[in-house]
Amino acid sequence: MRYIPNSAQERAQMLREQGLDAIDDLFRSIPPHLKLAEPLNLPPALSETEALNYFRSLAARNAIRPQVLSFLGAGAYDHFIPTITDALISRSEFYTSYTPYQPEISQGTLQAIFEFQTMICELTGMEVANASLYDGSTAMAEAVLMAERITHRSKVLIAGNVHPEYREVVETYISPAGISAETLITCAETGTVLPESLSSLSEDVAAVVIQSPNFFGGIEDVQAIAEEVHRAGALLVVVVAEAMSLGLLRPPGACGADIVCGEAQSFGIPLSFGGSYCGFFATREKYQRQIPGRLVGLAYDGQGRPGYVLTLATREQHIRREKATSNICTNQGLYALMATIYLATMGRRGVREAAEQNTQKAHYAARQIAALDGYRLRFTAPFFNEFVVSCPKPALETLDRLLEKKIIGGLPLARFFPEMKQELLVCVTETIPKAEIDLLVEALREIGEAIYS
Amino acid sequence: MRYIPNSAQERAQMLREQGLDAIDDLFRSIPPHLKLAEPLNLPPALSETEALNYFRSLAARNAIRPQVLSFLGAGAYDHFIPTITDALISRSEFYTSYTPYQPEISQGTLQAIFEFQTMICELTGMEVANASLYDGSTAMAEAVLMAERITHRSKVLIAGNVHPEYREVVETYISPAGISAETLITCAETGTVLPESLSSLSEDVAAVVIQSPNFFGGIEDVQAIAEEVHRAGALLVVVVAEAMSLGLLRPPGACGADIVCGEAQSFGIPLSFGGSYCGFFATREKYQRQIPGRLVGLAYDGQGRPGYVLTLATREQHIRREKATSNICTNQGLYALMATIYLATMGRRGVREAAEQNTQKAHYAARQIAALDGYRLRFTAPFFNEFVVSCPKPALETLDRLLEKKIIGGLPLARFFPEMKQELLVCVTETIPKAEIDLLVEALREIGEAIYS
Amino acid sequence: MNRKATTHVNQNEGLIFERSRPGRIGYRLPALDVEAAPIPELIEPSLLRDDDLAGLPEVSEVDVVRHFTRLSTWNYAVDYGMYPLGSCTMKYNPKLNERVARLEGFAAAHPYLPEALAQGNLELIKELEECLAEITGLAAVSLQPAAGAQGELAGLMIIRKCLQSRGGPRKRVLIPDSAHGTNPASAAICGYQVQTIKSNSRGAIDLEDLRQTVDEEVAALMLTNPSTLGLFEENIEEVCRIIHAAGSFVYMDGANMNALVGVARPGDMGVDVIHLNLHKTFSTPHGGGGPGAGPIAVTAELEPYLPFPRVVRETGPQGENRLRLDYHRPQSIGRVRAFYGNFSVLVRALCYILSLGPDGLREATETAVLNANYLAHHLKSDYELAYDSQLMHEVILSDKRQQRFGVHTLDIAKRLIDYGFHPMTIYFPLIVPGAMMIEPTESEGREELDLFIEAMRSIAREARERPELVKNAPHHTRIGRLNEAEAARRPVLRWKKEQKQENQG
Amino acid sequence: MNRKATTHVNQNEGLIFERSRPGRIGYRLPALDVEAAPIPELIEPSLLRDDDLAGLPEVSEVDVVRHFTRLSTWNYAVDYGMYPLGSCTMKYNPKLNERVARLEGFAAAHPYLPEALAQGNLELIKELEECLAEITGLAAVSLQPAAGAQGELAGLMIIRKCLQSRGGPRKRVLIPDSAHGTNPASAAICGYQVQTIKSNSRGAIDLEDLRQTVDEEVAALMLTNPSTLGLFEENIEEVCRIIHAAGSFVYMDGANMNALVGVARPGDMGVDVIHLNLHKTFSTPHGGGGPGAGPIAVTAELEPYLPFPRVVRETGPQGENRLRLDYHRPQSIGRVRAFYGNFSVLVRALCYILSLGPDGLREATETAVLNANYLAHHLKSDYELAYDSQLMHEVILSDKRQQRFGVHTLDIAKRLIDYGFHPMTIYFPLIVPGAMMIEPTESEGREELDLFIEAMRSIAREARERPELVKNAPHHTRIGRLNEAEAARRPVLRWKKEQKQENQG
Ligand SMILES: Cc1ncc(COP(=O)(O)O)c(C=O)c1O
Ligand SMILES: Cc1ncc(COP(=O)(O)O)c(C=O)c1O
Repeated sequence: MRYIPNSAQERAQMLREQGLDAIDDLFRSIPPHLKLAEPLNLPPALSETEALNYFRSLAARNAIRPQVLSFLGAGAYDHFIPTITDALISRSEFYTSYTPYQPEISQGTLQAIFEFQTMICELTGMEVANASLYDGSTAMAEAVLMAERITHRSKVLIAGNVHPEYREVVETYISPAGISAETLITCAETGTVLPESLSSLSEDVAAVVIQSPNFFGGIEDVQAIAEEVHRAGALLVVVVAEAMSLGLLRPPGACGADIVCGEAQSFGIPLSFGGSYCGFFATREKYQRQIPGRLVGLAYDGQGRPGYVLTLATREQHIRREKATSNICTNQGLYALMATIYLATMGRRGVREAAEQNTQKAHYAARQIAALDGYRLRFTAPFFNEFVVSCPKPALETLDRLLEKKIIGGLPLARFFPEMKQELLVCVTETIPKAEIDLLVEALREIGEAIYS
Repeated sequence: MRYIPNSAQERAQMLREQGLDAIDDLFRSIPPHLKLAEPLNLPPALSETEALNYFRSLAARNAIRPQVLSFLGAGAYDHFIPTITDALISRSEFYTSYTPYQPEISQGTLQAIFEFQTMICELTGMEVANASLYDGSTAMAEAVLMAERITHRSKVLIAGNVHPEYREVVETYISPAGISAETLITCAETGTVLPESLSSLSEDVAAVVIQSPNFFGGIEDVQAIAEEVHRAGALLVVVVAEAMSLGLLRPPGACGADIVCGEAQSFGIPLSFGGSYCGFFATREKYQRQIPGRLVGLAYDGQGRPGYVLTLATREQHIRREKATSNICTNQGLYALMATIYLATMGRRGVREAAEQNTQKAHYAARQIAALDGYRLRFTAPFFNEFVVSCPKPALETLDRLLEKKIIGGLPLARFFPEMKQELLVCVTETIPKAEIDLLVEALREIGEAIYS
Repeated sequence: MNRKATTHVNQNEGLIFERSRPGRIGYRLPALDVEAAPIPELIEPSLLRDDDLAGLPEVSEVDVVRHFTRLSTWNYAVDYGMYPLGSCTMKYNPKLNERVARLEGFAAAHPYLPEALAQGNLELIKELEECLAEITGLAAVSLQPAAGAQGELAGLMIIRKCLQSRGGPRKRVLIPDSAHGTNPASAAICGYQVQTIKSNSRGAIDLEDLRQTVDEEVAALMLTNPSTLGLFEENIEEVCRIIHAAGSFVYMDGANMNALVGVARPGDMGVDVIHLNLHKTFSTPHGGGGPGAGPIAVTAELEPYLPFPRVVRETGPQGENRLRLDYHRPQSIGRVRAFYGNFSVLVRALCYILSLGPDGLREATETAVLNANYLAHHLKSDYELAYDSQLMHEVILSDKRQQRFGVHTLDIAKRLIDYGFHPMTIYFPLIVPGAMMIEPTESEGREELDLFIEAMRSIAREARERPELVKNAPHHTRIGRLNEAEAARRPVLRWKKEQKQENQG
Repeated sequence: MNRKATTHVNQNEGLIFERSRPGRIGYRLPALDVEAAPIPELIEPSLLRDDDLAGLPEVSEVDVVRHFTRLSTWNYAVDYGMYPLGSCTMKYNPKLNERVARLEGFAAAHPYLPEALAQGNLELIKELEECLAEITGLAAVSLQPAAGAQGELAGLMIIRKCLQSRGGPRKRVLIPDSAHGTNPASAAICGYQVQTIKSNSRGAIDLEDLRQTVDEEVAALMLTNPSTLGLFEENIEEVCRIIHAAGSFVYMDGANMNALVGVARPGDMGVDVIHLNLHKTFSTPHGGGGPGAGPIAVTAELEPYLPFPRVVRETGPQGENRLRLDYHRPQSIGRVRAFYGNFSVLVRALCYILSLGPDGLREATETAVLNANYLAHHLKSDYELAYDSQLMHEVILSDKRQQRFGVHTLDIAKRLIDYGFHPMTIYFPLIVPGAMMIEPTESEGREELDLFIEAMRSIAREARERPELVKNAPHHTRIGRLNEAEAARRPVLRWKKEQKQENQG
């Protein structure tokens, strides 16, 4: 096999040197009857050409642009990705190396993570950030667990407009830990959390978890919410599923959030059907020893030369075992690097410009759609690049009609909110030209008119 | 502009330091009226996304598999290319470096070229090979010029079955040099050079140039030809346009060739519409100081550590100027590296297996086609992976009909040989599955029958 | 300098923030093509950031390329040479997998594509599940877990959920003292007390001891097989019998499956749940710390508890085969992450499995085990073997013989760097004092193994003759040993404008 | 070690042939799917090779990846830092160009595709020709030449052919003593005697001298502008007038066009033929020695002589715009290579031009010239400036002041390596003794330029204070200065089984 250097001859020779005659002698500690009598029942090996053709045929069975136009968002966003991102993460030194346990020959990875931590702090307005977590949903779960460790309280309040899949993940994580989650009802009109609704928080609440922009695209009044939450001695966890919004919106850290976590996919990471992505996690310095996951810090060698190392390891499973702040080990290193490269390339002005284009295009689309007979914006809160449209026809039907025109109009909210039969979650990023927005609007108009005519 | 680090501010600052106030001051040596008054009349700058989309749209206007099946060869061959080839030449250290003038920081490139030279020697059966030339056609031209330098004779005989475009290039190169080229008539039946035809070579012939496999795919009897040529004191130049054949055929060097040159495109280099490719050039050690182009040799440093350097530079233009063996400077370095990686990856067994598959598939196709009513093989000589088919209908018409079935049936020879109206040059490489060959055969049958019915 | 490596000039590079200069630009977006309204009219100013993102750098594309290319040259990599981290299975990452994972149809597919428009991805997921079920000998597989540790957590939750349905989740999880830290950590998150069980002198589970310890409060035994000592648990069947007899489950940490694939199957041994590390056994790149993927395979009994959604095959109205996502899984533990897993990793793993086929997979396993035994055979004369039993895919040595010269495992590891190798895993497993855990994998050819042996022997000699040389290693890297203790005492976890990271020498 | 660079561990690696082991395999082809006949029945055995290709290596894919990855780490690269080779224009090679050139539609297109099925490629060629015509201010462009030198040859052949049609090819070509070696070499191949003309004290062409030299046997003047001295030929118009008056032509070597693009056009100056180096001015990678591309641009008068085939626009039967290849060019010099040129290079160059646009191209030129002047400004205090005139894109220094310490240009160049830079071009142009030709290009930011200045100054100091340090440089590379003289005396140009390249120390 071409991935195995030693030839059959060499292997035989190496066996002989050890005084063995058959490979099987090496497996003598496995009870004979447990050994496979015949080969695994898998397809025979494919040549490189055959494998490539097979995967091409699979890939061809997924619809992507230009075959379809898509207005899907809802936690996974189609943003511009600079070509250099892939060129740089394709350096063997980055993608074929392990977690940087040996700093003297891992400074490339370590320094890049240190830069990632810094950028996340800058974007979120927090003081410390870790090296990454699996994704936005698990980052939120880790935030809840950390809040419990800090407050020793066992209840969390999660806004009803947080990404439904994120909430499902938290449910899974906390149930064994004996933490209970309650849903914080949001305003039917604005679609956002009303600070007032938090005025009488009970004393056993460890944390209130909100998402901004929320699942419906609406921007929360984090500042006001933070005040209420802190009054009750609870922590405020702000989740950011669309990190691009940080380029434009007031950083949660500046609004009083105690933990800001979320998904960095928007920063140069391909959609790839939902993964791999990159969870980020930031908090206050005073909580740094409670942070889950890897942390990289500055260090010096004997001659006073600066370098970087994995640090505060006493939080981690390999040292603390069952007392660790988390069980995470392998995280999303290479994807944190992608995000770092993206943020460096776009930089101060690029992230801002991209964020503004998202807002402008989404609002243009919203204006056009809202102007159509029978369509309206479901919520009134200000939004970033996503908004909910109430359609004259059931959303599913509307989407089917759009699909006939090779347009994926958005996400039918009934999927998560059965009562929202008519509602469609529409996302417009900077990658969608005006012409495509106009196609969507025109198609919706036709579908709408079909009813009244 | 993102490719220019210094910002406008920095540039202004740097100007000031030099006591200048305007960029224009730097161009004061250009007469004012020669300076462009307004910007170049070119399209405004494209963003990365726009550029990518534009080139995608251009690329989409070329027909490649799977849109069409192709049996084109004739000097450019579709062979399997291992994925690692592109991964490795994409290392910045290889593709963003210059010709290795400074050996201490260019050993990677130098050692790879040394390996390339060795592999070319092994494949051709020669003693020395250079670091590459532009392509097969210019390699052939350089061979003719070298033969003239060595023999001081001014006539070359070029077989009529050498790639027509190669012959055109030689004509261009030699006319100013006062070398005259004559065409060596080949056998109408075998399509090859008859050794007898060389029995009475005149004394003023510097070299006889043959191609094997020749343009019609036929394999020449190099050995017998070499004897005749040497008897007249001329040199034998053997051109190899389909280098894959070297995996199976007797190396020209072992048959007495004095210069073996050709095109290495078959070794891992994409078709890319005819370039960039990689010319190779090999000869006898006694002629090494007459070789055109770069040569890499072994050297040692003060501590006796081995390394590689560009050597025998006294042959080259930068030292010898008008007396140089060639004017070549930049050659095809990265593509020689591609070929080296390909040959290392396929190795002894892979090159052999690929070459055999070409022969087997081409002969299978030839058998099937020859068995069809009205079709026959034009020439009787043994062939490698290309052969000439005489069609019952004019080749151009046949090709048009095939194209309706999304098949590019081969090259119409009338393009270069007006008398060969019915002839089609068909190439079958290892990349063509049996099913596709059968499609071609079936389509030809239908077209053929259409006549008789 | 030595046969494996020497030193060469290497570029310095500061932090990207230090490269930043006002006005530099690294990108170009298409011009905005819709009529723009002033942002404050779209979103209240109070909700907008007012720091102008000053904290992000301003650099050109050239700056970014130079910066990260230079950084990369400071790393060691599998593509450089042997990377013998024990238990990490640092095998070759095929370039074909990288190419395939980048196909637009995969990379640009949105997770919420209508199922009919994502059949290729669903097929890929289902096919990989089926391959892994066959490889592990278990009934069903979920690809959702993002890494091994999350696989452990999901697996334990499944056990917990099942036990609950039988009356109660129980209290304890048994974990051998040789286990990886994620095992106890995962058990704790899953709400279990961890009871450590001692390995016997042969590094195996003591059956008697196990019988004593197991009771009806034990939810599961978490077993790594082969263990982190590189040993196959010879009594695996009896162990499973004992555990099952008590109504509890056997969870197998499959991080070391590179020693078993194609040779033996955990399912056949009695294991109930196992996680696999695709970024180990199945060649997907470690990426300097992820992403990985930690699929779990379970018995038929536990299948209903797997995370949702599940990809299921069905026949459509026209009798065509198609796949869909099944969200209606009443007994499921729920989700462990959003969407369907680290899909881009899954693509690579399937490409690996299909490229090797049954024979290739077995050949890889056999060669990995052969290479490890080859190392043990040639190193035991100079280093203390932790256990002199039949080894599988890795060998554990200790610094016992070197200690008397004041040379410790850490020193030996650092000195290996000067010899052009990445060090082995050190001080793990915890039960072996000064452990050096070496896993060559099948990706190492004989010469590389011989160079490693030569280096280790040479270091053993140096330890005797020039201990200081070893204790102060590495000597050939761009920086020396970093003071990690100090770094943890006063952590600096981010760059700040004020504080320039200056040479303190 | 110094601000720019230090040393770091670096892998050794022998020749690929030394890695070879019988039985190792690095590839897998699909199984042969046609009925196979014994090869000797298809081709006479006498025509088949009988050495079983023993000379090619047998290695695994892992071996190949490790081998070439290690080799790569021994190279310096533009992506590492400043690469100040004068006259080589080592600018940043945009990754976008690399990506675009790899699009299947380009990479997999056969050169003999029916024209109707290759419209994208023909359009690309035509569009690049039009861009370059606009940039040079000339009437027509051919993209066929594979590199600058071939452009020179093609250009001279065109002049020769045109002169022939006017009665005779003439005998001599005038070439300034500062010209690149390819100029005289190309002229010689084109059948001309080379007459060298002296540059005057200001590095320019002496008009009087030129008037004397020009006669009706002079076919052309080959002029590099800006010259290899980095100076713009101020009397360019008068020079052209003198040449034209004698009925001969002005050939311009456009290798230094990075100093003019968007600022001034050779066509407007009176130039008749020019070649461009796309691998210099237009950012296509040098690839460690190619491929390049050397398009030529000519006046309307010379257009008929351009190499064939020509891509021409036409309107099809349905009035649609389309392109075709025109082979019927009776006056053409013929072909200079097979097919249509280094197409994969052309794709990159067009992507570069379209990405920069008119403003970006001018900005690049201005910045390149600014950077060169910035270097000259800061280096002239320590090094002798060859000419103190207004510089364009590069600066030429000499070792005049260092010689008295026994330190020469070669030593300074080698010492630069220790400082983390690739050396400049040395000992060229020939008319400047101990020339150091430095071209920073627009791709260098100010800090990198400052580091270079710092390094050069530090070397000047070392030359005075510790000359031996400089004379024995480099000290920080994996090997020291190699004995090139000895290598040329007994050339070893290939590996042989017998001869292992052993350390001779
Ligand atoms: C034995 C063992 N178990 C579990 C893990 C955890 O796997 P992951 O890092 O993918 O979370 C590892 C990896 O380090 C391991 O070696
Ligand atoms: C001034 C000058 N002319 C001509 C050439 C030759 O160009 P090429 O190397 O592309 O053949 C060069 C390149 O080195 C050059 O610098």
